Amino acid sequence: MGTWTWFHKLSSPPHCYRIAGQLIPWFAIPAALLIVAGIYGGLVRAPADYQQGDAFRIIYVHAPAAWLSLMCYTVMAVAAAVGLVWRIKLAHALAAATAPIGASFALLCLATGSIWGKPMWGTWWTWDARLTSQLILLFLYLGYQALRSAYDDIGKADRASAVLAIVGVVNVPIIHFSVNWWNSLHQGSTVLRRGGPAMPASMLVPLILCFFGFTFLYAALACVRVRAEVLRRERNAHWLQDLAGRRGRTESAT
Amino acid sequence: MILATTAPLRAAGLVLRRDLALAFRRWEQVTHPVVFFLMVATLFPLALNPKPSLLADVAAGVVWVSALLSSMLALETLYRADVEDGTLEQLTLTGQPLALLLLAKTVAHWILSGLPLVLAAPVVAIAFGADAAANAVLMTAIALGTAVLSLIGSVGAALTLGSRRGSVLLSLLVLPLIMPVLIFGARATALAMHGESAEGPLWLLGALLILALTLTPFASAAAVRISLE
Amino acid sequence: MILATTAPLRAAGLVLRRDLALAFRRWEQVTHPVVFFLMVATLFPLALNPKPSLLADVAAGVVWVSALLSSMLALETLYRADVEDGTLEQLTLTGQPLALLLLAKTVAHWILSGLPLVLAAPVVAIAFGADAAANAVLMTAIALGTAVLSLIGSVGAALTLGSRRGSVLLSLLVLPLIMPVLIFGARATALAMHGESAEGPLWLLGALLILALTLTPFASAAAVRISLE
Amino acid sequence: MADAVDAHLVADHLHLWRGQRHVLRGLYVEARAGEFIHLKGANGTGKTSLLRTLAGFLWPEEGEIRWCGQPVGQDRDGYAVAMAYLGHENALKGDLTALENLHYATNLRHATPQSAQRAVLERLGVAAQADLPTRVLSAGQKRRVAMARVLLSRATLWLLDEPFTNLDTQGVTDLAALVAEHTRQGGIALVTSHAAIALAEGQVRELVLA
Amino acid sequence: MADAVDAHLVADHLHLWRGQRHVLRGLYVEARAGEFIHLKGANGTGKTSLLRTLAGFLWPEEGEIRWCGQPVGQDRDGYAVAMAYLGHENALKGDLTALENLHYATNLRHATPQSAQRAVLERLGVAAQADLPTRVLSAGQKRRVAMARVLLSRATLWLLDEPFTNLDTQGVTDLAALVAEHTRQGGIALVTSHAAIALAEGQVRELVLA
Ligand code: HEM
Ligand SMILES: Nc1ncnc2c1ncn2[C@@H]1O[C@H](COP(=O)(O)OP(=O)(O)OP(=O)(O)O)[C@@H](O)[C@H]1O
Ligand SMILES: Nc1ncnc2c1ncn2[C@@H]1O[C@H](COP(=O)(O)OP(=O)(O)OP(=O)(O)O)[C@@H](O)[C@H]1O
Ligand SMILES: [Mg+2]
Ligand SMILES: [Mg+2]
Repeated sequence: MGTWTWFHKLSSPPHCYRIAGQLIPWFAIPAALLIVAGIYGGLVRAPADYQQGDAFRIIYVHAPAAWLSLMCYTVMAVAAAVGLVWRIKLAHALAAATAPIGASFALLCLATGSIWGKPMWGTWWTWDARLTSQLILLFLYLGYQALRSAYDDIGKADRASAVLAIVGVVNVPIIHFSVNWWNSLHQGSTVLRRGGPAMPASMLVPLILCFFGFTFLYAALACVRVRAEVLRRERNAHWLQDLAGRRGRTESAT
Repeated sequence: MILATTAPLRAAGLVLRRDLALAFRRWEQVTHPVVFFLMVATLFPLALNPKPSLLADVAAGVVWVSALLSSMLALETLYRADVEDGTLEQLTLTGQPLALLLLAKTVAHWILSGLPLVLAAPVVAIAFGADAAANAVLMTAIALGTAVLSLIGSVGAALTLGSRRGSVLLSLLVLPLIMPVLIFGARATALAMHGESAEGPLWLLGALLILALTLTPFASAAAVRISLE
Repeated sequence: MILATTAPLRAAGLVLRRDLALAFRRWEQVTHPVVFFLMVATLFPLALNPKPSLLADVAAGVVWVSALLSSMLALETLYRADVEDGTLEQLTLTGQPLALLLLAKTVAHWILSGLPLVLAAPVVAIAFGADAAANAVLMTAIALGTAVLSLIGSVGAALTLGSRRGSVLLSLLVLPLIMPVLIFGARATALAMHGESAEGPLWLLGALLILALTLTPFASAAAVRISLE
Repeated sequence: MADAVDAHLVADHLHLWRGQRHVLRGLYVEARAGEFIHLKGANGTGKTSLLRTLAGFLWPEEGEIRWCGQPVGQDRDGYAVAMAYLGHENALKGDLTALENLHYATNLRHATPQSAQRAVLERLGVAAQADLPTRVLSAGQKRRVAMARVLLSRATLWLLDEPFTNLDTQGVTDLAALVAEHTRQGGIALVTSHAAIALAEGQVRELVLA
Repeated sequence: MADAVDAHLVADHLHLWRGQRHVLRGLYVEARAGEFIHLKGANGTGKTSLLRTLAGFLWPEEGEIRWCGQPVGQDRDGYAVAMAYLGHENALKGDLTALENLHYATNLRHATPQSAQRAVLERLGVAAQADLPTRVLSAGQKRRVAMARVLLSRATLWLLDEPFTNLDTQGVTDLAALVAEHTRQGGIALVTSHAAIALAEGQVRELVLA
């Protein structure tokens, strides 16, 4: 019972708006530090690859973006499920806030992959299983957003898109394992594989730094977008008018 | 409290029979999915350079893409008419498990749009110069694949009910979700055409079907309730 | 007798603007035909054996079939909504030439469903490994081809208004009529990809467009009047 | 309504079949400028069929419709402009606001300033909903917006199929008065309605189909 | 209506928003076995919204609906079976005949012999149309067939949204009498209608939304 009151307090819109605002710097600053460190380590400190030369360095954007695009979808689906089952609006807000971020990561992965593919495979694009399934992940995100925008009522959009997100989550493992299931042109798992990463530490450490940097970046962006979502949903609510009134008064006082 | 005295399974049978009766009332339309399938399949040779070897190479792909598109096109009408005339509203008020009634509607959809393709697919494959030995596998795969599609599509169709632009939005939602069906299905067909064992992908298709059977009816029911709000 | 004081061309402009305004009221939906096009194009490589050489061979075919299907799917909504809410009835009672008003609706349909494909087609062609030099021809051909399709499709859409099963019946009517478009279009594209002159088929496509422009609006008007009975 | 003075509608011995059913059997209706005709009749007696025939959507098997002495087939566009038809459907686009709906509908016939459109919405009691997408309006509010289109059409002949459906009691009285005003100014109105139309004796002529 | 005696519906301080509009503001409605409630109110005051909330299609932001003392969420199926809802749409398949429509609709709840279905159609004055596809029926005839479904539902609680639309005068009287009979036998009816319901004093309770 005690945890429940705590839970509901946290998920109340004014509380959540405030907490999300306070969290932003705690995510944004580590994100900046980690990404800078990772990029420095990756572009300057890591040795050039014996096969690929310097071209491989794009991995420091490519792989984290790819992982994050998958993680975002999972987060979105879990949040949507929570929102649907317990009727928690905040969870829906988180799902809605995550979708465009995840879509951006998917797009970034596709773009960097293409740029990498040109020197490596001599083509911008091939129809190989992993590449195609990543493209389809982008389509899933687009479908989710299209469905949301087809509804005028936020509550309905939340619940309908939640069903879609949950049904679509089966594709995440398919994308991840596609390289193992179909022999493809794309690199097999090099980091998350049985028997440990197949990469020297000087290459691996920056990659891990970048990954956590991207994760914090996602968290910071999600906080910003959740705040915007809360504002959109609660535009008639009293606490907002109170908040705006207080701001207005302090502003006019100064 | 009085409860519905009709057993749930009997109710589902009634829904299934109603949908079939409605379809056969305009029986020419029962043939539409097949004819659409045959036509899309016909378009390709027209658009391609008709080298026989090329056609045989693309046979599996063309059969699968045409079958999925044809079955998907028919999806749009799965619930829309029922919403517009208020029948779906009444279905939710029968006191019967909604997921079961919707499953019955989906089965009707598959009988009308998937089953005919099972029979038509070998014809197209042979016309494209593919080896007839692969037909058994092709038919099994198409049967399983269209069934999964009907189930997943039923969720998509229910989700798009609340919005106006049906068919295009529906494809946007459904196509990414049925990608695995396409991959396994085409793979099974290709393997069989090359005389290899297609068991692996067929089992995977079967697994997908069981997964879809257990999950999608509930998702559809939830989506229908949302759309009626 | 008083006559309508609005000039016919102004009236057509009004209808065109209304349809565009309606589409952009839900502007994300404006992107649906393109996305559908890209998705169908994506399905093929999944279903085919992804040998690069094979893909390049089928590029022209896939682009054309996907473009026609995408544009055709959007056709279904051309008149249906207007019939259901009674707007089409009112259009026939404005005292303006009905053929002109329907042409305006068809032009709106092309702007929304054909024009975006003109821009998206080269992207798909390149992703399939086709030669970028053919792009100018491809874009011209797709522009002409989708315009003819919109015009012919408008007749088909008007003819199927009276029946319930829209999309499938519509495809059955329209597909055979647009076969020439597909043949000439794919041929022009293939010629250009092989570095040869594509002028012949392009002129033929242009001729088809002029023919369609002069005939189909009247056919559509007649079909609409019949459907309202 | 420039030359509404000699407005004159004759439906001359119409025979209409719907499927197996001979719905109109040699019906003769005549309406002169200034007449308000209330079409009555039990369910299924053919009121809707008659209005749709007069509007030109259905073609009678026999008989002829004449507008100002001329068969309507001879000048279809002229007849269309002289007529406003309100069917069971409201002909509103749910995604457009009430005002936009009026804009696109009325300007197809005659240029109509927005102020006039607002004034009519005001008069019909839906001024507050003028800028809402019509999809969110209630059933009665939609009917009122649809009626605004008829008022703005500058047509002489009004064919209204159950215009009072879904209207509240005040709405019914107001609308009846509006139609009566139209006929007093030389217009013609044919209105189906199952309820009695509450207007002074002699203002409305009843025509009962059976 | 086995245990309709203790039938009892309470809508407890409902708050419902539709878009920007606060339609129901703490509405309290109570209906006991035997009550015939006539919901009135100008256009757009929320009658349809109230009925759809009671039927379980809309979820109120606040407040609760109780059926026989229990919140309806607890036994959704039981509540659904106790209730019959007639919306603006008739829920008829145009390609099926009136009888087939009734067959598929009513047997989903309780096995109903065809003779009973014919008898109800007879009673509602559409026996002649029993074997026609409903698409060819007139507006009022369709409404009658839809009402037959309600009569055959064996439900205690009837939620009827403007059931009199398109009915002719005789039809309105007959239907009102049928609903009154249902309530006399222990049923409950909530009926929206803009027109007055012509029944003896005290048989109908009016509830006006504003
Ligand atoms: C458009 C083209 C590309 C796309 C869409 C793409 C997609 C992906 C995806 C989805 C992942 C994450 C998979 C997972 O771990 O579940 C990934 C990881 C990776 N990609 Fe790519 N990729 C592309 C091109 C390339 C190229 C050209 C290379 C280099 C030859 C490359 C090398 C890698 C590496 C090394 C990883 C990390 C592998 C691991 O440990 O999982 N990618 N890519
Ligand atoms: N195809 C058909 N086959 C048989 N009967 C038909 C067909 N089409 C219409 N009818 C019948 O024609 C009659 C005319 O219907 P109409 O809609 O004109 O009646 P109405 O007077 O407007 O009735 P209401 O008051 O109910 O609106 C109805 O009895 C209907 O059943
Ligand atoms: N999304 C929305 N935004 C703003 N207002 C809305 C929205 N949806 C509904 N409304 C308003 O809610 C009100 C309730 O409509 P409802 O259909 O319940 O009324 P009603 O009492 O049934 O009216 P009628 O007698 O006309 O049928 C209407 O005034 C309508 O304009
Ligand atoms: Mg009628
Ligand atoms: Mg209402």
